[in-house]
Amino acid sequence: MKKTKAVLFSILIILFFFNLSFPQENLSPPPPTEVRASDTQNDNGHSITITWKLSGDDGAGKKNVVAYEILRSELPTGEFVVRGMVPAGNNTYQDRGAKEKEDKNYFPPHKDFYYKVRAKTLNSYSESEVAGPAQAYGEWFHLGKLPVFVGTLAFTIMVLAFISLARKGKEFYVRPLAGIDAVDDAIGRATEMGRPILYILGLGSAADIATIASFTILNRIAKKTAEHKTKIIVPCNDPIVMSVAQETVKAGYLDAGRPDMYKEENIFYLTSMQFAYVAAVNGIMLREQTATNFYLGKFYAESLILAETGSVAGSIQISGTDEIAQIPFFVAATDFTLIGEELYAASAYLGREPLLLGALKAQDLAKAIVMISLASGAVAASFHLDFFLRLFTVQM
Amino acid sequence: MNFLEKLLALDRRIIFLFIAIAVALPLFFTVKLHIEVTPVVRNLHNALEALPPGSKVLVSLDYDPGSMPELQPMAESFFRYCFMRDLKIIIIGLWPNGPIQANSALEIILNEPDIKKKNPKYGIDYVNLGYTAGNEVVIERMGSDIPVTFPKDYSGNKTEDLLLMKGVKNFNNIDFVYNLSAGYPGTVEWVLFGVDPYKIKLGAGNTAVQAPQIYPYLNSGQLVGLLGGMKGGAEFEIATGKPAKAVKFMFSQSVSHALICFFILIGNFAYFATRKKKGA
Amino acid sequence: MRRQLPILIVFVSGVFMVIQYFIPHESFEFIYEYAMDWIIIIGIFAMLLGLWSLTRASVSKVQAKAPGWGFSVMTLVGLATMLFLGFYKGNKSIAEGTFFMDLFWYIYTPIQATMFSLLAFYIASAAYRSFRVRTVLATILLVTALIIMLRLIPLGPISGVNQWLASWILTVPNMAAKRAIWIGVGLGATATALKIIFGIERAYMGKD
Amino acid sequence: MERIGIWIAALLTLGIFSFLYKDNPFYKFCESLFVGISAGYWFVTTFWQVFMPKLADNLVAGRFYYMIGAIFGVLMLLRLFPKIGWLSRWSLALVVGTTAGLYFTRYLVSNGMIQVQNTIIPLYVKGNLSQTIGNLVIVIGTFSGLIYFFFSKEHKGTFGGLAKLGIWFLMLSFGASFGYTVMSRMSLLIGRMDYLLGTWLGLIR
Repeated sequence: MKKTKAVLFSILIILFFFNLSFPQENLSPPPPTEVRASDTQNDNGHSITITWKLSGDDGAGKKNVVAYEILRSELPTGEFVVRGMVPAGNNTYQDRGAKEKEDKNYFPPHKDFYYKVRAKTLNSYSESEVAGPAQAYGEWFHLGKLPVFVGTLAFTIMVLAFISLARKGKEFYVRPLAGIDAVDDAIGRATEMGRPILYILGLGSAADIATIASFTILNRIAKKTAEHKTKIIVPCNDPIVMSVAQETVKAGYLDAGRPDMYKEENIFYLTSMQFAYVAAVNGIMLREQTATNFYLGKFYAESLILAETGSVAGSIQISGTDEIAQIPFFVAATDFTLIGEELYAASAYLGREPLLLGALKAQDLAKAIVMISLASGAVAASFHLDFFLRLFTVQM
Repeated sequence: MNFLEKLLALDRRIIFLFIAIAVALPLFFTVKLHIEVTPVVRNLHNALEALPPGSKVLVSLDYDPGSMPELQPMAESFFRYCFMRDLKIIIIGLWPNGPIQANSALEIILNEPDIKKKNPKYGIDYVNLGYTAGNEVVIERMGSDIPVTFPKDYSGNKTEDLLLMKGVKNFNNIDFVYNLSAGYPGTVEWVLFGVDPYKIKLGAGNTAVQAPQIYPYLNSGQLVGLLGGMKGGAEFEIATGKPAKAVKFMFSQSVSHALICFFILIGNFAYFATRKKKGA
Repeated sequence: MRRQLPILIVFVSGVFMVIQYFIPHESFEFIYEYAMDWIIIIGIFAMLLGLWSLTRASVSKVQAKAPGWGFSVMTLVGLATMLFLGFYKGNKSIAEGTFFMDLFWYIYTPIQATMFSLLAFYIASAAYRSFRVRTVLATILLVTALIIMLRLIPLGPISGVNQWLASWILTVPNMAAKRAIWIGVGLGATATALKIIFGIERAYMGKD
Repeated sequence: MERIGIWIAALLTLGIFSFLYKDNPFYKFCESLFVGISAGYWFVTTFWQVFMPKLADNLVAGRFYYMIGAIFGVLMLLRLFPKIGWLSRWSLALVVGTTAGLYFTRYLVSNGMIQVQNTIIPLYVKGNLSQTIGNLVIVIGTFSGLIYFFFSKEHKGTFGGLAKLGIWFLMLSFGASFGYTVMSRMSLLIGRMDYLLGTWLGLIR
């Protein structure tokens, strides 16, 4: 069916030119009816939506309608120009344009427009009555995103509520996490061996959430290395990340009361290109004989190159990323891996700051809500009830 | 240290050596492996077979040298197929390197004896319109006007002057779109900005890493067919009856996969054997 | 000024970005587009910081005649060559066919492709080392990996069953686990974003 | 030129491969050259492809709101001067704040709501046993996986059992991804071998 439609469609294009010279009025299909033009909902204000009832020969009658053309004019009796075309069977069209005034395709808002729809067969056409006027205007709230709005509010309230509970001194329990317990041992090992610690923040930018979570962890680890008087090396692949890492490590040394031991040249930039960066880090691992390697942040294909080279050097390795595709390689090749969400939790675990632990509790509450919705939603869906599904459905 | 213990703590350089051999050696042989054509590749092939000779096929190469091993054989086999079937090829790239990759694939295909006999001509049988910046916006603009989006071809000729481009205004004049993709922008954008609004018929080849993300579009019918990784490329070559690079490379794949499986098995054998000894 | 203003900037810009998501109106769309461009522009300026750090580190290694200082010279030479070639002919310096692009094609590209291809070796050695039937978890890891890898090896009659099993694993239990990780990451990341916007997480700001 | 280029490319390829045996001067040479070339390449291309069109062209066209970005950019550079370096925090704050706000909704929607939406599926599909089983496995897997990520409760008893099931699912998924990725990694090596043996040495066609 689809195939025939496409073939007809391409023939139409060829015959289109013949059609102009041989109008055959007696063959024209019944025109589309009930044409309506109105502002497109939930948009920036540069589009009008046109709907119509299909021609009597589209899918029924002679079944020879192949497409609809949508025409626009600024006056009901003015010259109509073609704005677009849709294949037969469709009954809506969004006439869209650019929002920049200097753009050739600019669509002015708050201006009257008239539309008509033309039903086309291979060699004839018929036009609907004129619809309009309609104006395009921008909305101030996207109704399709209401579920997200509710989610945003609810989650924000949960996080703030738990944080204020924490401020009031409520203590929260969190279960032990293997990767976290290993951090202290790993730093201790480097101290015993008298070898440096390598900390890799990944390939993310300073604005990636995973990188920011990693900064907090770096801060805690820097404090511990300062206490142990162990050298920490942080090669970076983004200049802003480098700047932030310098501040973070410095703050860690301040917290430990040893600002004098901080050496800026140990937190440096190499290059922003993925594999050149990896080549250089590989070299650092083998030449500096790092005792402990941390890989925490955003990682891509390089994850396994780093982890295997580190294992050749005999380093203890602790990894963590929210990049799902790379977790398997970290799990296989490093000693401990913080999987996905555990990376975000790690900063709260290491610092034991009540405020950060509070946010962790809010995450757990949200997770419980998600799990309950999941389970009850699936049960409801088995009985063809889609209430839960609609709660989570976002229209873009 | 006895043999088993040595095996257990095998120097990884021995594994490296074996892998290198397992990949390199099969390249010297042409072995006809049995490769079954999966439905997703079969569907793509069927859709192409349904195109009458003279149909215009748009090929978008959206990758760079990093993905060459997987996608270049797909580009070559597709060009070969089009020339053999007399389908007209219009090449573009959403990645700056795409049109360059196309040229190096064409160089090889145009020198094959079967194709030489057909003697395809630039501007009549195939054109390379080059790269235009703008990612998915390029697809959107092509929907209204292809010659405006690509005013000149790769070598600087005016697009309007190319015989093949006469009468090609927008997607309505294109019979099939084939996209080779290694990420963004790529197949996802072609589906969202080409298939959905303009109802183009789309087939795609993807890197193996990328392919699982594309599967939902196959199930929903937005995508006609998909070649996933080197294996998909090999299946397409089998389907078209012209086994070439991908099929040849698949022999290396099979041998190296088998080698890794073998290593895992002997590693576990050594692990069990030494543990039993310790237990006793 | 030193501590409070940055926290305020974070709060205002963060809240704006959250709000604009819900407002389709073009006035917000314009500010959003500018903000995204500003971020890119800041990143470009920061590149100079990177070049400065790299150059300073290499130069001081050369000056101190530290071990391997000759290699630092190579880095500096590579960097200087690319910078010179990339600018000396204005915006035509990086067109196809220039010496700049030759260096890209014959030095940068092959090294990059080779570094990437090292993964073929490392994926084998990692599999050998860690896929042992030590624990239940390691066993699950091993067995699924084997099933998936065997799909590329002709096994006669078993192949059909294995193909089916491999694609079932990829589309069903694999999907379930990935969704759990995705949802967890989603909650963790949104909570972290909130902590940043409200100034609770501020280790990245450093201290005076 | 092309022949020389291929020779250089092939030798550099061997230089990187030599690292697999052990760290050596040949690798160090390739590595340090690579770092320098790549940093330069990245700077030059970003300058011509991003800086010029995004900033210079817009300023020339009189769109002065781009100056705001430039001012924050200059503030970033003040890090190089210790006394006024703290001003760079303003730029940093703008970058982090903006993207945190951006990621907040992005993660909430694509990682949270859409995934939940996709997982609310019927547990029983009439007359289709394989889909019924598939759906059941997906819901149970996602549910138990989430239990594993629960931080507030120790993994004991029934809860611990479910968490264990969750980690089994995770491991199964990791094994599958690992096995699946082998093909694309081997493809990369095949590509390099093809270059060395074919393009360079001409041993294979």
